[in-house]
Amino acid sequence: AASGVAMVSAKAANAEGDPAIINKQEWNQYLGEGVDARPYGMPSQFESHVRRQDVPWLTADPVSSVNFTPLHELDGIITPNGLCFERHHAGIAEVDPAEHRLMINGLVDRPLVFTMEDLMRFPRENHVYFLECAANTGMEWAGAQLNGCQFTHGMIHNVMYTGVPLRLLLQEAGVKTTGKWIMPEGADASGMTRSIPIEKALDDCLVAFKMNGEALRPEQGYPVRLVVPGWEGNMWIKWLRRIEVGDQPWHHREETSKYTDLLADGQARRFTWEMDAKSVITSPSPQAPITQGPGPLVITGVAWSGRGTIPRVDVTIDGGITWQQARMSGPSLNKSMHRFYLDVEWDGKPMLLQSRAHDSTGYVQPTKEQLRHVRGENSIYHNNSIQTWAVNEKGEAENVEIS
Amino acid sequence: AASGVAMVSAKAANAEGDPAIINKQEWNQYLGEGVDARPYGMPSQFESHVRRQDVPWLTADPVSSVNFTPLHELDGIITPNGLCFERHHAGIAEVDPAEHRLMINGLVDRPLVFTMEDLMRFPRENHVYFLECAANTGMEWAGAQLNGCQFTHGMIHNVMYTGVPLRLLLQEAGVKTTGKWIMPEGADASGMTRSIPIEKALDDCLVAFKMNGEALRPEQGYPVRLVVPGWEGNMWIKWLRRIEVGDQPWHHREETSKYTDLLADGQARRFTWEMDAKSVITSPSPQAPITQGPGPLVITGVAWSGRGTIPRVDVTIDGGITWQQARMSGPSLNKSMHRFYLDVEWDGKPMLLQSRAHDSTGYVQPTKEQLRHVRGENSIYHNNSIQTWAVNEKGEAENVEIS
Amino acid sequence: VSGAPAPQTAGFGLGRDALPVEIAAWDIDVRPDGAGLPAGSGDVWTGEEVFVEKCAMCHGDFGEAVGRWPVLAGGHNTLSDEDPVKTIGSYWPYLSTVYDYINRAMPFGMAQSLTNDEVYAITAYLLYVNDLVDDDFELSNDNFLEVRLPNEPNFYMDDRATTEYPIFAGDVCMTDCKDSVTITMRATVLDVTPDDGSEGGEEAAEEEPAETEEASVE
Amino acid sequence: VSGAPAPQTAGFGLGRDALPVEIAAWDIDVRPDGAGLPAGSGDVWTGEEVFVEKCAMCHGDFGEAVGRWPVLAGGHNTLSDEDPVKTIGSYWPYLSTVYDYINRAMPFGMAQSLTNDEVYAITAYLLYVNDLVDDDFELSNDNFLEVRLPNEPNFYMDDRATTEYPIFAGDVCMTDCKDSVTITMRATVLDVTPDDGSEGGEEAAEEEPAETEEASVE
Ligand code: HEC
Ligand code: HEC
Ligand SMILES: [Ca+2]
Ligand SMILES: [Ca+2]
Ligand SMILES: [Ca+2]
Ligand SMILES: [Ca+2]
Ligand SMILES: [Ca+2]
Ligand SMILES: [Ca+2]
Ligand SMILES: [Co+2]
Ligand SMILES: [Co+2]
Repeated sequence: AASGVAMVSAKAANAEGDPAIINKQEWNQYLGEGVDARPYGMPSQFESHVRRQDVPWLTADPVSSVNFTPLHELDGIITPNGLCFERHHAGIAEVDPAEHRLMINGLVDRPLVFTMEDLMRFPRENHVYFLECAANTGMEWAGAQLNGCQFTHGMIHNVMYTGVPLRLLLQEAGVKTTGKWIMPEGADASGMTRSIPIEKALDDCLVAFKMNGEALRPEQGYPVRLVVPGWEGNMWIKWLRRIEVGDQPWHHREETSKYTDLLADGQARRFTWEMDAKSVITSPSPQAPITQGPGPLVITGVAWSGRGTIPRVDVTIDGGITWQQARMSGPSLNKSMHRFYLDVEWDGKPMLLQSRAHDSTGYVQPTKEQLRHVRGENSIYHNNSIQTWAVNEKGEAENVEIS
Repeated sequence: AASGVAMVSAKAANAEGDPAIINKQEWNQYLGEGVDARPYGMPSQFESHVRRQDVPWLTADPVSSVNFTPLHELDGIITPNGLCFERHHAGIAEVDPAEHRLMINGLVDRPLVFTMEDLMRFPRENHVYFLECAANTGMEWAGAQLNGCQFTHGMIHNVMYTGVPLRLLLQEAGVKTTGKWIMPEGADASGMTRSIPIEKALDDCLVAFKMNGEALRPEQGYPVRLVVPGWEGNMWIKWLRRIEVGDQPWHHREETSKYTDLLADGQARRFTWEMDAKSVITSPSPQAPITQGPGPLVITGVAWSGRGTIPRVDVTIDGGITWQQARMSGPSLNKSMHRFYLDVEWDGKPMLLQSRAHDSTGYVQPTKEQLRHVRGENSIYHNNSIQTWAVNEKGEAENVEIS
Repeated sequence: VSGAPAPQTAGFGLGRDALPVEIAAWDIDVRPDGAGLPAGSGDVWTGEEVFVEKCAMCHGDFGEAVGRWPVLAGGHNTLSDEDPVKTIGSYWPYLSTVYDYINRAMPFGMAQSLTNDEVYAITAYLLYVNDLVDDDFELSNDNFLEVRLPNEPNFYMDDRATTEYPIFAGDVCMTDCKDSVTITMRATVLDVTPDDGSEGGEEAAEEEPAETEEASVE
Repeated sequence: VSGAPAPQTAGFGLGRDALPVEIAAWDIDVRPDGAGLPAGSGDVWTGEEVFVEKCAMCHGDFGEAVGRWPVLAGGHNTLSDEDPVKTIGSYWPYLSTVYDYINRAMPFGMAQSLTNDEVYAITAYLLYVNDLVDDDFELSNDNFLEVRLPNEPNFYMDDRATTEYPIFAGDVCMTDCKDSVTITMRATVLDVTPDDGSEGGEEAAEEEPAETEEASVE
């Protein structure tokens, strides 16, 4: 092991010793900023590369576009608010909470208007849920394309929400027996709308005003958004200003032109709400290569399912010839991200890395091959297939497809 | 209920309707900023009052001082990184991770030096833990003093950490059988040190590099800090650069001059590491008055114990004549904050609010009276007594003591 | 000093009644069955005029799109092609969605600025450029339900529970699962990933990414 | 292509051996039993000279403190008073802590800039201003263990498990727990809370808060 130590150490010491130890650093001797300097703190200057990033060629304009969570730089299961990916259709609405209202109308006994203060007087709940855009990994249907899990899988975040069960607000207005659907609507300039069946609305949806403890961020719908656990992100209406109750769905633009799944035969699935079990290795990955050479290596990633928890993730380093069960770490919560690890000793040879999630319903994440067999290559949304990274001898990783 | 509705509504509509609804807002029509504008996001401009705040008269200089988490503005159990209270003894060390080393020396088979890259190759774990300063609520020993739970109870935060079990690092160096204590040391200009018994070091301590998913913040010890679950915050050495293993404790400044508990008879307890069960109502509270008048009211707060979970919190609104069991909400994790709620119908009369935590060992949070009876009024640290807020007819709350 | 448990069944008495004038201000949604359609009308020629003035700079005079802005016309019979073109004419199932969306969200940057008659006229014009009506067509709340879009029958309810879940379940192979593995496609060949320098992508755009539809990020 | 489960017992082979010169650079801690004390010495008069030059602007010429900076001397027999003064002389149990702390953390703003002899001399001076040695005293690694601080016997191990936990446990009262309640103290009377305007506290400082010891925020 003694020679191994020398090999794997990032910086071997010479006889005079490591200057980082022998020489005093500024921060060992001199005072830093005080407790009055940073009323709201930000990451270290040495972490400025950890940021949301957009892909300019994807859309005509950054104002109706998406950026991506830097999954390859994160660990655990919580996404910090500043790094939660953004997807908006008319830019970030900067809503003044004093001027914000939530209306409930349609098939209710009494149409109501709530202020933010009114909402804060209902009983609240706290839950950690992932939000994944249905288009996450959508650019990969036709083939391996974007080289980094931030881009292939970064339309997801995982947050603890505080909010009022939607059920309580609907009960307050009194849903008529004919009320079978709701249509939440946003206050931004896209006036975002979706149709949601009343069963889901009365089950686990939240009208949330806090994320990870503090107020929602403007990018995420401040002052109030809908939380639709396990269902595609577009339904989680941001800047929520109205909920209409109706007897039929609305078939609005985001559930017809968009967010319908075009199959190979030209037919299309609609109302594909649930997000199936999925996982991805976040490190090593194209943006997080192995820099330290052979020896101990932490393979890690995230897994989630819109239909429950993730009791198990399998990892292969040889492209699927052999699989090992990964170690799950951190709380296992319903419809939340899960973190997995596989601690290996890397021999320095090329690897083909994949992860495969099992959810609590018994569903197993499919291969791209399996999914394309059912859906073809034009489906855009709901690509939850197994991702492959090819790692070379230098530790560099690439997004590939394999046989 | 119809008249009640009119009474409790924040803004009753006049016949022409609420201008916030009738008139279009800017954000309903015009585009906001795009996905390229905010690589790292910040809270809404309307939330600028939610910030860490220091108490200038407490210390000679803000560089060795403390600021406080705005508990009254937070919900759920996660403290966002930008709002985690700060306590440092020589200011915020801005450590370059490339120049940072962790040394293990003393009673070990092989003294070792790790780079950050080395640490990232050990198996990792994820856990949510509260960190409370032993001095939290310390200014309240002699009597009700600071008017706001941010100041009375804000030396606490609750974060999901990712890190390497300290046990693995110590095993790597090989602790000699004579090794009974460790002394972690910080790289900042205070060279912070504490003595920790080897049993705790080998149990649940973590050498953590991530908080709430992203890199530690400089204020919290970037690039690496010690996590000492359930034990007083000062022991969670930030900017961790060295761990010495020894056969005896060091009795350094922060475990003699400070963080010892002076009792009424002039004797003092030392090594009072564990943080006992505690709770506080965060709203209503002096900084979070009731603004909406009588009617439904959410009473909420947080509770925690360094010795387990919090299965139960009781709340009184009449100063302890009658208690009700609060509703716990959110994951219940070992040595983590817990969130509780009591949803009441406020009649507009004055209230005396208190909360009382029970932990999983059967310990019940004591009154100030009970605690002073054992410890006197000079104990400074470890004041985990029941807090009282007096709420008047206008909904204003004040920090008081009661008979 | 008193307080009773909050009522859980009878409601909390929170919020206030929404006034009819307030509901009218916000309740603009339209459904396939015509629910929500306001009174009004507009013809193809008026629609063209408004469209050329307020929409064409992005969507093109005939809905063919400028640059990467959305295409609104054409694409018939491309849905099972390698690169389907999904437009109002080729893909959308219901005309009501056209009315509703333009009325709530367009023009981009000046939402909810059109009159009802303008929206009817633009909708008529978009039917026309999609070869679904003649140039003398006038659309109104009266004849709205008579217009059906051709692709309506090709949508069906999510059927993953029967078509996929039984396949994607069950025991998994853990060892000796394949004889060999080959790499069949590499992302770096395309080279469309933004640089770490953040401004990347220009070069990428030239490289013709495999999937450039705007829809791919919805 | 291969990879075995990581070894959990034999160690990971990570990190590298620390060199003696590196350990020497960082291993500066001192313990009550003298472990870690470097060779060196310094007398009271030298200590005064250094102290006045490098420390007195904050701690006062005789450790009495300037403004709100820490007091280093005095406070004898105040530990059971209403406002105890905790100093090296009145409270600290071990002299080694004085050496260790000054050596690692003082002067504030220029840590680890003192020579070993300077630290011995300052420590001797601080013993002197605390009336624990005469003015001709010289402290060195040889006689260090002979000096004991007076308050050492008054520290004992945390005993909450026996003195508190049995009391703070058991059944709790839920109804009719008291006959009446009175407010006995109000924070607003003191008025020492910073304003929401954030710069508050000046006014507060004048108000003499009940607990202004620097220690109160440690
Ligand atoms: C400045 C550019 C711009 C202008 C002007 C504009 N649009 Fe658009 N349009 C867009 C963008 C961008 C989208 C996609 C929005 C999104 O989904 O985020 C869009 C989407 C649409 C769609 C839906 C396309 C689909 O396939 O789902 C329709 C229909 C439409 N616009 C009609 C109009 C009409 C009618 C007008 C004028 C009254 C108009 N647009 C003016 C940029 C523009
Ligand atoms: C610029 C102001 C300043 C100067 C100069 C300074 N100190 Fe300090 N001293 C402090 C502060 C502030 C603290 C408390 C630090 C903390 O705990 O955060 C302190 C703490 C101490 C303590 C511990 C007090 C206690 O009760 O725990 C000792 C001993 C001490 N200083 C000695 C010295 C000596 C010796 C020097 C000179 C070599 C010196 N100081 C120079 C500001 C200063
Ligand atoms: Ca409607
Ligand atoms: Ca044209
Ligand atoms: Ca395609
Ligand atoms: Ca030592
Ligand atoms: Ca003086
Ligand atoms: Ca006192
Ligand atoms: Co879908
Ligand atoms: Co203690």
